Parts: sequence; C-alpha cells; structure tokens
Amino acid sequence: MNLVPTEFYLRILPEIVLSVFALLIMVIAGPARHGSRARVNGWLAFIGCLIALAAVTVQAAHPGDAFSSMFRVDDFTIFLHVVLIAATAVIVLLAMDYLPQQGLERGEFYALLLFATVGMGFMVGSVELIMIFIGLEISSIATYVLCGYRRHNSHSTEASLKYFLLGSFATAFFLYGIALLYGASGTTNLYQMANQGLHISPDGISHAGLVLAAAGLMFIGLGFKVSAAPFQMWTPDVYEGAPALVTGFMSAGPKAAAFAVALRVFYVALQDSSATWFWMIWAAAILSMCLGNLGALRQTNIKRMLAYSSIAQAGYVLVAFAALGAQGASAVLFYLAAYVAMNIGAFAVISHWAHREERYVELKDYAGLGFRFPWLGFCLSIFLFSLIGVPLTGGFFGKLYVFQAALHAHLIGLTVIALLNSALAAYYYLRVMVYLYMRPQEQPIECAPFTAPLWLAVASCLGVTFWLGIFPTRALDFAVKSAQQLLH
Amino acid sequence: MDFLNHTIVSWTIFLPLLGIVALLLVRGEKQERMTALIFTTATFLLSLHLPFHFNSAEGGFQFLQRIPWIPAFDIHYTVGADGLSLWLAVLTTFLSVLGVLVSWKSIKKNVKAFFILLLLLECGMLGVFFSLDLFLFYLFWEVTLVPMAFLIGIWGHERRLYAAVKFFLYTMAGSVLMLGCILWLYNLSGTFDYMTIRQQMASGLYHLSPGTEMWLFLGFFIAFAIKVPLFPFHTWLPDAHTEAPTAGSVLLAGVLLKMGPYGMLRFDLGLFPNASRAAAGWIVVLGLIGIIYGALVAFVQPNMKKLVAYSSVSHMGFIMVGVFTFSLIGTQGAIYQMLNHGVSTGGLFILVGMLYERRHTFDLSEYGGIAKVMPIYAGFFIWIVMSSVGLPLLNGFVGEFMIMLGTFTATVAHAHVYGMVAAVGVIVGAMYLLHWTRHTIWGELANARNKVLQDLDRREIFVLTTIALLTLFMGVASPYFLNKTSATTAQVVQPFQPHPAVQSAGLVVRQGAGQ
Amino acid sequence: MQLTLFLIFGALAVAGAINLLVQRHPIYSALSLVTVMGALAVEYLLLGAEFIAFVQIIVYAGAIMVLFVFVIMVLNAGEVIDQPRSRIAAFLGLPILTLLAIELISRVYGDFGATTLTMGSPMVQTGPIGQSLFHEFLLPFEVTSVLFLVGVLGAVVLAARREKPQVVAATRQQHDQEKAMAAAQR
Amino acid sequence: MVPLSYYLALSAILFCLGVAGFLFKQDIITVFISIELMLNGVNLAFVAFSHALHQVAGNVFVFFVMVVAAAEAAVGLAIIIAVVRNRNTLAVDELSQLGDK
Amino acid sequence: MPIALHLWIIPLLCFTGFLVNLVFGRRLSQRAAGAVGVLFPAVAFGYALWVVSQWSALPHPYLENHAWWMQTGLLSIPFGFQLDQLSLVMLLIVTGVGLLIHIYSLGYMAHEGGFYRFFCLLNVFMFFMLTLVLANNYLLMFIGWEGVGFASYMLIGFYFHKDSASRAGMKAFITNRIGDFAFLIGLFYIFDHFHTFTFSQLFPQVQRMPVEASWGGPLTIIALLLFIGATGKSAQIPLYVWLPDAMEGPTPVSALIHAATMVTAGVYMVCRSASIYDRAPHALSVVLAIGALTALFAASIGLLQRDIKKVLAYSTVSQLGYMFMACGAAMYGAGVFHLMTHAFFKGLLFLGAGSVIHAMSGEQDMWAIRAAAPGGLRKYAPITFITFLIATCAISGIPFFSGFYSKDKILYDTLTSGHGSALWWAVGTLAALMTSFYMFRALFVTFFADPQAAAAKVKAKPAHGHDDHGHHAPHESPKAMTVPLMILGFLALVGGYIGIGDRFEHFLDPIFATGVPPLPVREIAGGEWTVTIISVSIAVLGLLLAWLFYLKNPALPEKLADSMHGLYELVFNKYWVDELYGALITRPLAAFSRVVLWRGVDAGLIDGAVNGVGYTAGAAGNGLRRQASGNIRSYASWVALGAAVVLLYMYWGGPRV
Repeated sequence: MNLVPTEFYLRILPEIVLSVFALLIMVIAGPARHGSRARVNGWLAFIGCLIALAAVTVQAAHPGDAFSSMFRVDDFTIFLHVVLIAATAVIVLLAMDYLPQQGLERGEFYALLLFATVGMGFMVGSVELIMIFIGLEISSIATYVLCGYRRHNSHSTEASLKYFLLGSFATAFFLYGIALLYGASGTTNLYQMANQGLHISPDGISHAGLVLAAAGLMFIGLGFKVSAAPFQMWTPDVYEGAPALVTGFMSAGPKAAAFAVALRVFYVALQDSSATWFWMIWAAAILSMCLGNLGALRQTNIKRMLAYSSIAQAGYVLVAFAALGAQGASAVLFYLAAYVAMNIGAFAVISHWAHREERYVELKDYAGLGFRFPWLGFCLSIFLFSLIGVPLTGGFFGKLYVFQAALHAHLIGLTVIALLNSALAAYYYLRVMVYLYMRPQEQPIECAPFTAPLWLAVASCLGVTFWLGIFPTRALDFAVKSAQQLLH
Repeated sequence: MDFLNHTIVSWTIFLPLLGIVALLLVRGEKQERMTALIFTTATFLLSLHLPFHFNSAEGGFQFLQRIPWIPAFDIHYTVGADGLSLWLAVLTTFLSVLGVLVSWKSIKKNVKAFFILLLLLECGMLGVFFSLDLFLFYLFWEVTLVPMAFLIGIWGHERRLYAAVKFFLYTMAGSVLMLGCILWLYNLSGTFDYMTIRQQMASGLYHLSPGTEMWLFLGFFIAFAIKVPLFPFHTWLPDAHTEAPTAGSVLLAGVLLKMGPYGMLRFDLGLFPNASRAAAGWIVVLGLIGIIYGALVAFVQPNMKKLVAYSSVSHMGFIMVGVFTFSLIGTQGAIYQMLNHGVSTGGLFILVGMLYERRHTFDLSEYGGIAKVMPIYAGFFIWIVMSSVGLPLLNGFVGEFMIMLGTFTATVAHAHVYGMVAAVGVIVGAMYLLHWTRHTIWGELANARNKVLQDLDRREIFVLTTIALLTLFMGVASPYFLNKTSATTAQVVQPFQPHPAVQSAGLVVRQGAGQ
Repeated sequence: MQLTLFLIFGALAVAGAINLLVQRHPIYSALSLVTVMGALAVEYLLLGAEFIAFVQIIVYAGAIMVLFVFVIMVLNAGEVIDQPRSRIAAFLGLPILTLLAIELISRVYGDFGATTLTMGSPMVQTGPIGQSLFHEFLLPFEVTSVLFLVGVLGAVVLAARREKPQVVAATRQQHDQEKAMAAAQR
Repeated sequence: MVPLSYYLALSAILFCLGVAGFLFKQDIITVFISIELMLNGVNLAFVAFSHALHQVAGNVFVFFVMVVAAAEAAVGLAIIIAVVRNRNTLAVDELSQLGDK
Repeated sequence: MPIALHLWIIPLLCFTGFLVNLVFGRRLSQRAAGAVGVLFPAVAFGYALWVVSQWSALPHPYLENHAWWMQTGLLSIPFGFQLDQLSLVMLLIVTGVGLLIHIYSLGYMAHEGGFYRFFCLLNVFMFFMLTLVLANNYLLMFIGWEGVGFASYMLIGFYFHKDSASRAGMKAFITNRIGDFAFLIGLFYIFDHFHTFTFSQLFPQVQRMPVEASWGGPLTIIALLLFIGATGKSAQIPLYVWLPDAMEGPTPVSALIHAATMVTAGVYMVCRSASIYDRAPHALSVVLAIGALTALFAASIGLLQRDIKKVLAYSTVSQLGYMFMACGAAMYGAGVFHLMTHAFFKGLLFLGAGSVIHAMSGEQDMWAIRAAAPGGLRKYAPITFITFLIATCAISGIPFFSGFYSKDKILYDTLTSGHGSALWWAVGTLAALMTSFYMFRALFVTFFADPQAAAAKVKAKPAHGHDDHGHHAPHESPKAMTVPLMILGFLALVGGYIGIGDRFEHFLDPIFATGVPPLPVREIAGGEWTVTIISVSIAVLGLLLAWLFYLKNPALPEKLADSMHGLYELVFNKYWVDELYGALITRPLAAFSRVVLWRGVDAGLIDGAVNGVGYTAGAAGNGLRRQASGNIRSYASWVALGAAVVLLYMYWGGPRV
C-alpha cells in the first residue's frame, strides 16, 4: 500500500488549514467563551481564513487530481475557493461586530463557519458525487446549526428547523439522483461519466432515460440549495428567521458552492443531455426571476425582501447557466463572485443596523438612516445599486456578462424576460433607498459604534464590488479560464 | 494645446467629479455652494473650448480620446465630440451652472448631498453625450438616472417618492431593453465601439434581416422614446417635473430629455437606417399627436409645473417629427430645438421655481396679478414665455420653423400633412402659454398673500438675464450654432436621401441668396 | 426462493413504511422504521451486501433509531391532534405523490426491466470494502470526521444548556437599558 | 433470480412513502423519520446497483450515507429539541410564525 | 454699390429705445423715459427722411444683406432689407404716424401707470413694424409680422390688472396665430416650390409662371394661405374678432397699432405678393369677396356700437375690407393709397377719441360723454372737435378730404376692374353709406349736446373707464396731444391730393408690374364721374341720416329699433359671432382637453396603464406571498410538485437523447 503523495494534501491544503483552525477554536472556545477574550476566536478564524487563502496559492501551484481522482485542482476550483474563503473571511470579520452586539459571542460560531467553508471547499473541488454529497452535507449541517444559532429565539429555531427538514428532504432527492446516475453509468466520477458518455452503461444498454431522471432529481437538490424556483419556498422564511449575518452567509457561500456543483454535474457529466435539461434550467430561470422579484415587491422586512431578491438573483445565474458552454460557465462564475460581494455587503450593513435581538429589520426602521449615518447609508446604497445592476458596480458587469452570454446562445426570449425582471427588481431595491434618504425617520435609532472589523469587512465588499464593476478584466479572465478548464 | 485637444472631453466630463471630491472636503453650507458654483462654472468654461476649436467642416468625431478599458469585451474608454454632441454638452454645462444658482437658497437641507448629486448628474449627462463606446454610453446613461431620482426623491415636493420611483422604474424599463440590444450588437460585432459598429452596419456585414433590425431599432428606440418622452410614454414626466426641485426640473427638461433625441440620432438613425425608415411614419404620427396633445393637456392644467411639463411633451414632439422626417433642414432644426428647449423650458422652470420659493404652491389659481408686485419678474416671464411660444428673433422660432419647413419639404410620404399638423402646434402652443401668463402675472392681484411678494434679487436677475440674452442670441445667430452641426447632420441624414443628386444639392449652401 | 424472500421482505418493508404513515404516535412511527430497516437488511443480504446489512442493523436501526426514540422520550412527544393546516398538502399532496411514484417507479422499472440479478454472484466481502475505504475512498472517509465534528458541535450549540446565569442577567440588564433609552427618546 | 428492476421499484416505493410521510405527517419527529425512510429507499437502490455492476463502490456509498444520516440525526434532533424548548410543540403546522401572512 | 443706406439702423434705433427703457426705465424719471421713448422713433423718422432724400440716387429696389439669420442646406435666410416704392411709403407712414403718436402718448399717458413700460412696448412695436416693411424676404417679414403681434398683445394687455384686457390680449395673439399658421404653411409651399424666401429671387421665378386657371395650382394655394394669414393680422372675416376687443389697450395704441399700421400689414403683405396674386385669379376673387363682405359686415356692426372706440374699431375692420377689395380687384395701388389715407384719418380719429376720453376722465360711452358734457363737448375741446370732424369727413368720403379720393378710387376700381364686379361695388357702396352714418353718429353724439338735454338721462350702462383717471370736468387736452392731432388733421385733409390723377398709383406701378397683362377694363356709362357722384351722395346721405337720428329727432332710433327688434338685437350683439366661436370652438376645446384628453386619456388610459402594470405586479406579488404561508408541509408539497413536474418533463417531455 502506497503512501498518499504529499501533493494530494497540498491540493486540499485550504480545507486542511480551515479544519485545523476550526479545531483550534473549538479547543479554546471553552476558556475564551465570554468577554473580551472571546474576540480571540474571531481573529483566530480570520487569520485561519487568510492562511487558507494563502494555501489556495499553494493549491494553485499544484494543479491536478487527488485522492483517486476525487478531488481536482483546476482554475475552477481555485476561483471558487477564493470566492468562498474570502466570503467566509468577511463574514468572520462581521461576526466580530455582530455577535457581541447580539450577545451571542461564542467560539463555536466561528468553528461552524470554518467547517461550513471546508464543506463548500470540498463541494467545489470534488469531481466525484459521493464526495460532493459529503461536502454538501458538511456545509448544510453547519448552516442548519448557524440558522438556529440564536437558540432562544423562536424565529431562529423555526428557521433552522425549516431549513433542516426541507433541506434534508431535498438532499434525499439529490442522493436519489446520485444513485440513479451511478446505476446508469457505473461510476460516480463526473469526468469519467463525461468520458465514457452516459448513453452506454457498462452493461451495454443505454440508460438515457435514467440519466435524465437523475439529472432532474439532482437539480431538485441543487435547485433547493441555490433557492431556484420552484424549490425556493423555504428561502424567505429561513432568511428572515436566521440571524442576519448567517442569512448573509447563506445567501452567498452555500449558494455559490451549489452552483459550482451544478456546473460540474450538468456541464461536465451531463453535457450530452444538455439539450433536454436546458429547458428545465430555462424554465427554472424564468420562474425564479419572476417569483423572486414579484414576491419581493411588497415586503416590509428587509431580510425577507433580500431573500426574495436572492431567489431572483439565482434566476439570473440560471440564465447564464442556460447559455451553456464556456461562456455560460464563466458568466455564472463571474456573476457569483459579484453577487457574493454585494450581497454580503448588504447584509453587513443590515446585520449591524439590526441591533440586539434584531429589532430593526423592518424597512421603516431605515427611514432617515442615509443622512444620519451617511457612510452606512452610502455603503448600503452602493450594494443595492449593485443588486439592481447600475453600472460601475460588480452587479452590473455580472448582469451584462450574463445577458451577453445568453444572447450569444440566442436565448432572446429568456434575455428579454431577464432584462425586464431586472427593471422590475429596481423597484424594491429602490424602496429601501427611498426609506434611507427620502423618508423622515419616525424614531431616533442610535447606531452601535462602528468597529474596525466591520469597517474592514464593508470596505472590502465595497472594494470588490467596485473592482468587479470598473476593472473586471482580471476577474473576468480568471472566470473564463476556469470555465474553460471546467469543460476540458 | 494639442494635449488639451486630446483630453479636453475627459476633463469636461470628470471635472464635476473633482468637484464632488472638493465638496466632500469643505465644511459649511456657504462654502459648499461656492464650491459647487466654482466647479460647474469651471466646467462650463472648459466646455467652451470645444466650440472654439471645433472644425465645422468635419462631420466625424473630434477631440477623440481612446483608452483600452476591458479588453475581454473590447471595451474602450472612447470619448469625442461631433456636431450632435457639441452643443448639447455646452448646454449641459451651462444649465448646470444655473442649476447651482437657482438652488442657492431654495435648498436648505442636506446641501452638500444635493450638490454632490448635481455634479454627479452633470458628469453623467456629459458622459452620455461624449461616449463613443456603447458600454460607456450605457454606463453614463444609467449614471444620470440615479442622481436625478434622488434629487426628486429627497428634495422634491409632496408626492416626491411616487415621482422618483416612477421616474426611475420607467426609465429603467426602457434602458434595460437598450442594454439587451447593445449586447446583441456586441455579439454581432465583437466590440462596443460605436464607430466600428456603425461602419460595419453600414457595410452590411451582418446581413441582418429586416425583422431583426427592427427589433434592435425598437430596443434602442423605446429607451430613448421614454426619455424624450414621446407620446404615449410621457406620463412619468409630469410627475417627475412637478415633484422635482427647480434645479432638477431644469436639468431634467433641459438636458435629460435631450438624451432621447440625441440617442435616436446617434444610434437609431446611425445604426439602423432601414428600420428607422420603416418605423418613421408611426413615430412621426406619435410625435404629431404629442405636439397637439401635450399642448391641449397643458392648456387645462391647474398646476404650473405640470403645465410646463406637458409643454415639454409638445415641444419634444416637434423634435421627434424633425428627426424622423430625415431632412437636413428638419434635423438641423431638431438639433437646434433641443438647445432651444433646454434654454427656454429651463427658464420656464426657473420662473416657476422662483414663484414657488415665495409662495410654496404651484396652483395656478393661487396666482394672478403678479406683475403688479414683481414687475421685473413679469418682464422675464414674458420674455421667456415668448421664447417658448416661438416668437421670431427669440430662439424657439428658429428651431420650430426649421423643423416644420424641413418636415413639409421632406422626401418622406405625407410630408405636407406632417408639416401642416406640426404647424397647428404653433397655435396651441400659444394657447397654453398665454393662458398661463394671463392667470399668473396678469389679472387682478386678488390673493392677499401675493401682495407682499418680493421682486427678484440680484442673483435671480442674473440667472434670468443670462437665459434671456441667450434666447435672443440664439434667436438671431443660429448659423453660429448650426454651422458647426451641419456636417454631422448631413452625415446622419445622408442614408435617407432618395437621390444622390438631391442630397448633394441639399448640402450646397446657397451663397447668393438675396445678393 | 430468492424472489420469494425478496417479496416477503419487500412487502414487510412496505408494510412498515405504510404503518409509519398510519401511526399517529411518533414512537410507533419510529418503531415502524426499525421494521423497515430490518426488512431492508435482509434485502441487502439477498443482494450479497453482508457488511451493509449488518451496519444497517447495528448503526442505523441500533444507534440512530435509538437516538430517535430517546429524543421522543425526552420530549415526551405524543400524538399531534392538530387540524392539518397545509391546504396544498391536503389537496395536492396525493396527486403529486402519485405522479411522483408513477414517474419514479416506471422509470427505474422500465430501464432495468431486462436486467436480472443472480444470487450466484459473489457476496461482497467486508475486506474489499475496508480496502476501498482506505484507498479509493480515503478522502471521503477522512472528511466524514469533519462531518461528525460538525454534527457534534451543532448538537452542542443547539441543545446544550450551559449559559451562565450571571451572563444572562447582564444581557437582560443591557437589553432593558436599551429599551428604556428608546422609550425615553420617544 | 430477482430482476434488478424489482429492487429498484421497491426502493422507489420506499422513497415515495418517505415523501408521503413528509407531506402528511403532523409531528416533526415523524417528518424527520420519513426523511430517514427516503434515505433507506435510496440505499437500497445503491446496493442493488452495486450488485448489478459487480462493484464495491455502491456498498461504500451506503456506508457514507449512513454516516451522513447519523450526523444529520444528531443535529436534527438537537434542532428539534431547541424548537420544542422555544415553542413547546411538536406539531409541524404550528411552526409557521415565519411566512407572509 | 454707390450708396449704403444701412437700413438696418432704422429698426434698430427703435430697438435701442426699447432696450434702454427696458433696462433703465424703472430708474428713469417719467420725463426721461418719455424722452427716450420719443427720441429714438424721432431719429428713425429723421433717418427715413434722409433715406427719402437719397431716393433718386438709389437703385430700385435697393437691397442690402447683412448676417445670415438661418442657414442650413438649401435654407438660407439673411437679415436683408429692401427699399422700393412700397416699402418707402410704408416706412414713412410707420415712422411718421408712429412718431406723432409717440408724442401724443407723452401727454395721454402722463397720468397712467407704467409710463416707461408703455414706451418700451411702443418702441418695440416700431422695431417690428419697420422690420416687417423693410424686410427683403418673407421670413424676415414674418419676424415683424409676429413681433407686431406680440407688441400688440402686450399693449392690449397694458392694463393687465383688468381681466378683460389680458383676455383681449390673449385673444388677439391667438387669433393672429391662427392666421400665422396659414401664413407659415404658405411659406412652406413657397419654399417647397421655389427654395427661397427672398423677394428678389422669388418673384422672378414666380413671374415666369403662367396665370393659374384652377383652384389647385400652387400659386393659388400659396396666395390663399397667405391671405388667411392676412385676415388674421388685418382683422378680416373670419378672424376679425380680436380687433374690437383690442380696444382694451390705451387709445394711442389703438391709433398706432390697431388703426394706422399693424393691421395694415396684411394689406402690405398681399400687395408685396402681387406677383403671386396676379397669377391666382381665384385667390383674388376670394380676397375681393372677403374684403367686401368684411367692409359691409363690420360697418353694420359699427352702426349700433355705443362705445366710441368700438365704433372706430369696427370702422377699422370695415376700412381694411376696402383695402382688400382693392387688392382683390388687382388694383394694389389703390389699396396702398387707402392704407395711407386711412392711417392719417383713422389715426386721427383714434387720437381724437383718446383726447375725448382723456377729457372725460376715461369715459368711453358716447351717450355718457354726451350726458357728462352739458352743451356738447365741442365747447370744451374745440381742437379735438375740429380735427375729429375733419377725420370723420375723410372717412365718410366727403369730397376734398383724403378718404374721399382713396375710397372713391377703390369703389371705381372694383366696378371697372376685370377682377371686380358690380355686386361687390354695390356692397362697398352700401358699406360706405353705413360708414358715413355711423361716423357722423359718433360725431354728433360725442360732441353735440342732446336736443332733449334737460331730460337726458344716461341710458347707457356705466362704462368701463381707466382706473387711473381722476374725475374732472371736461377739458381740452394738453399740447402734446393736440399738436399731433393738428398735424394729422392736416394730413387727413390734404393727404388725398397726392392721389389725384393716379399719381400715387403710378409711383407704385413698378412694384405691381408683375408681368401679367391687366384684364380689360369694364366700361361704364359716364365713366368715373358716375361712381363719384354716387359715392358723394351716399356719404351725404349718411350724414343726413345721422343728423336726423341723433340731432334732429333723437327718438327715432329707438322707434326704429323697436320696430325691427330681431335685427337690432342681432346687429347690436355683433351677430353673436364671439358667442358662436366660444360655443363651437373655444369651450368645447377646453372641455375636450380637460375631460377627454387629460382626465380620460392621460390620467386614465395611459397613466392608468402604467400604474396598472405596477399594480398588477404588486397584486401578483401579494398573490405569491399568500403561498408563502410558513407551513413546512406546504413548502415540501411545492418541492414535491416541482420534482414531479421536472421528472414528468424528463420522462415525457424531454427530447429523446
């Protein structure tokens, strides 16, 4: 029996680093649970993320497969690792502001965050279904727990339970899909499926129908995770009930990771049957955009509104998804990167403004905020503008890329619907700004002091949002390269 | 000088942004106002460089600057000016100065934010006119949207929220379709560069089917038509105008609306001549409806600002007719009318704003006999109203006349009918404006609260004098403006002329006239 | 013979599953699931999956289900006598389910109608499974440790009672202060 | 000689019964149990395929699924306990504080 | 080019006056403002006289071009001026009469508010009027055309605090605009056919064209459209309605703008376009008919007016009708001749009326004046009376007064010209009878004591007067007013003599030699004398009737009115034309705009659709929200439903791979 080659471990180094730091936090979480020392956990987690990011460069220096071709380091993996770990780093920073404010500061939060990131890392890096499933479960379970982190709050626990039950329900479908795909192809390795072609199974019989059924089942699971319609029903409730910061995390990390999995599964393994599943994606894209945007129109709770918004955003990503080819994949990746930055940014402001027990998450609580706290208002506005898709922001360039890819694939109807949806969506984002700047405040709400981690986090989100909007070239090239590697 | 010629456009666009930075640094409302004034004035003076160094004989773009930006999409930062954009840009910088001046006292809360948005708006508007890259164009197009919506929403009047949101959404709905078309063009050509695309479109490289071309045309057109606004896309305008602060109304009417016809001339006519020709009939009819309809509805408005807003619908209808009958004279007239409308209607809104500052109502029935207490105001009022009515020797007439004449003598079908219907606008235009005059400054000074109104102060007199003199100058010296645009206009209308002979004859300026 | 066994235990599994549905008390449902699991273990044996069959009994039915039962006891869960409030589940549930079942069954049945499995094929030995776990499936095997860690951590975070009283008091105090402040400002 | 399709059909039936349990059962724990039933159905399919393909992998998958199920059970029951502590009910339909009313 | 006249200086002088008063007027004293206001037109008049002195040395026509006003493609319009016989006459009339009226206003307006504003506007009027008559192309003429309309609008509304005044101003402007609309379209046709607006380029082209026999010929269309423009400016049927209302303005304004100069612009324009009209006989017949009908129609209304200015206003409309009759008979010279004499005597009449009103502290009702001036006003204001008498004689066509020559010429031409006919001559003569009657009626009532003075009561409704006048006893007006009266009186007396022997018309002949051979003259028995005798007897008859009705037997008119009650009401109420326009056009238009267009189409249909989209979206959103009930099993059902649909598609719907 051979020793496992060192490169294998280098290829999963970020995950290892994160796990180690998570363990470290678990170990010291006991002694440093409360008071100022609790902050140590946060910084530890943040440092862990930074080191993990550094480890990504190590990972990048060793492209190739690892562990019986279960894990693959290519640009696609790297791209998503960067996005996901950076997102976690920002969330960690925010948590250092948010948790003390909420009286929730405990080290386990950071550990769970890091573990969730480990799971997501495996999701995006694995090219084998079982591994993907385990990664998915790690991140899901960690997220379930994070949702219920405010465990004395009935909303938080209800959200946690809803997410857990429905999530497991959807995961079961996903797993069933894996089983059928395994039965049809005799393998669970995605690239092997792509190589052998799914039409011919080892027994020499074509199982195209089974493959399609498996594709559908897997889409149910993944669609649930990315909150694509018609599997989006849980999103508003869970987003509303979960602690705001966790909502921010959920809307970004797991969603991006699930999309990455979907890319690997559908673009690589199931590419032969794309003519069929294309229409499924197409319909889901339209449904997600319309249901998300329409649902958001009349919301009064900003978290809930952003939940619907995130459904719609998933719809835009699905538009790019439907474009197929390297262009579609890179548009998905780019949009995800932009989306993660702007959405976490928005939730950063929201979670800071929420105050203890999240008292201020209704739109009316935002009245007059823009002028009383100009920088806070400005940041939130920029993130919302990015979500609308106003030029110079990452959201705009992401949308531009998405629509361009869709048009390139001659998806004219889909693009037009998406364009109209993005105009419709402007309404509810703008509504927030109406409250921020145009309505007089009803009650003077004080703002907790802005801590350094908060500023750092918001500034980096802002920076990335603008960077992707104004100088997207590097990110764009990276996304294109990743997409190309994904498909080869 | 050479360096300046190559970068002047960028300086003009981005000087307001520098102003924003400066605004962020200064403290105190007075200093903020001064800073805004200094930067808008500097931008105005800088923009005057353009007409002075513009080569009138050259129809293409001048002061070009081109910097690679996003190579993956072949996006460049390409800016430049031609006859179409030249004066519109100067109009923008000019009205921005006035915008600051009229906001001097009327804006009392959040002064800094107000001027920041105003400068941002100026930057956006200039960018729209100067961009020669479709991506850049769309970018600036949207950039104008945001500050305007905020200007309305924050500093507006009673129903400002509704108006701001409506303005934003309506415009957004149009512009997203334009974005789709821009991307389509990109997919065809692999570039966002306007000049390249135009050249390739003209050479028939893409083999577009008429249907496709029409869809592309419409995608651009609807965005622009909403901006114009062309009947029946106009209903956001009365709301937006009524609720906007004076400076907002001035810039909205003066510049933002012009982005519509500008876009049509630049993109619809420039890129899709066949579709333009095919759709022209309908558009002209809508424009004609707008002329008369806007005037009639303005006639019965009880709210002064709505009245002026509907007058814009009417005036912009003229421009639409001028643009879509494809005659050299009519198009030149349309370009001129854009400038005229900017100055005159801007002036009208300033007039309304000055009354509002004193009485805090737009209700026409609250006024009457103002001339008694505000004679100077009344003088300017009459002057600017007359410019809007189209009194010869003031600016309005030249544009309207050229449009009507160009339309009447155009080579399109039913040109005579178009011209005659447009001329009806001359009658109805006088109707509502004089009606307004009669009920505002004339009549008995019945309302006791009007008896104590103060006449204009020096600042206000300065603002209105500037406008009045400009209306006079533009009324008598149109060749000064139009000679610089004619070469470009000739290029724009060139594909629409039926016979080469007619078109070349149209370009020959008859020097011997009257000698 | 195999077919008979398959049918008997298959029927048992289905019956257990239906009983799970029919029973109103969660404890009976849990026990029904244990029945299903046992029946399935036999089916695994029929399929030659010796290792899985025993793991099914020991870990699944033994450990996991015990956990369920334990929780049911702890929570003192009884019958839920609530009127069902989900209209869509009530009206659309059955049609949806029928549709889903027909689709799934006909799909899997149709695709492999021709394939028969012979009992003659060798039993999957535990050895090769172990080997592949530490060889081919080394990574997932290692990663499941993280999974468990998360599970443990999660359970601790959510279910453990451990807040120190004075901290809670302090938190409450702070909360009250904030409320008072807000009230004063109002 | 049992056709593969029989096993697969059984697995599909169990899966669907699991779904039915989720849709129709009224208390949280049974709903959770129904999920376990669905997983069991899937496991059967894995084993059957593994057998048909003469592979070990399928069996290993089932092993991993069980591991996952165990972790899920731990967390899930913890969540249920937390919920019950807050709400003092196990009725699924009671848990709809969140949602657009 | 031997001589440069710099004609542009003439209008610009007036414009300078305007600017000076506009900018500094408020700060100037009344005296200084008046001085500025008079000085510039005076210099302009002087300049005009200098131009006359250069006349023999000038080429005819004298042309000068300056900057371009518009220039793009084929369209090039210069700021160019033209001096020929026609514009010379107009120049002298405008500057001369204009100057006199400016001087008169110094006195008249001395006690009115807004003194500088008045001169400001009067100057700007002069500027536009001079531009109109000196322009060498139609479009520059249009500047003046519209500009005088603007000045008229402002001056009619001079007493802006009176609602009637501002309403009248608006009415004038908009009615004019209706005419301008047609004028503009006429211009478009001109440009469409000839690609120029410049007279010196246009008319040679026109003169190469044949006389048109059909109604649809381009020249006929152009001529008709231009004529509609003229009916607006010169207050002909159907657009005359604004002129009577225009009397709301100060009386000097009525004299200058609404009698002497502006309203004749239409006549001037038609004469200027003689080349076109000569080739459009159908258009000529329309001009003739409209002119004759207007003359009669307005005169008939004038018969029963009680307000002295209204009488004069309808008289003006009527006299303008005569001028158009002349034009319609293709005898443009006669039209211009009458234009000139009319400027004298009608200017004089208005100034006289102004003087009366001034004397009576703003009273305009003739019967009220008569009542307020016991023993007859002529005793109090002899100069006014005498000059008014001269003017009345002139307008009535009493021999040896100026109006006699010009009106007689027109009637004769109408009868004899190939374009005219006996019918229109008869109509004109009837109108002349009426003119004579109502003018002498005005004279008698205003200046002579009521024979039943002892019993006299003011039957009239209280007249609307000028607020700013105090109430004083009747008095003669100051020198500033009487001197212009006397000068104009002199002109009204002798102004006709230059027309004896058609000298005036021959002077203008070069302008009206359009290359169309004149139609054969219709011979009549007795020649010109027949017509003259009839005219004179008609004029005397009118005089006698007026004497009979208003001096000899004042009870007679009432009896007559009672006996023809219906007709009396009809005429007294000006044939209900204003009411008819109001009921048919103005009010329906406003109501339509408000109810249908604004409330219905705009707010209801279009904005309703826009808001409807928003509302629908919101409602859809609400509908969706209802699905988000928060129930886990519902959500699971949706997932299951989604799963079922996806699988169904994958099973049945998907393309077979």
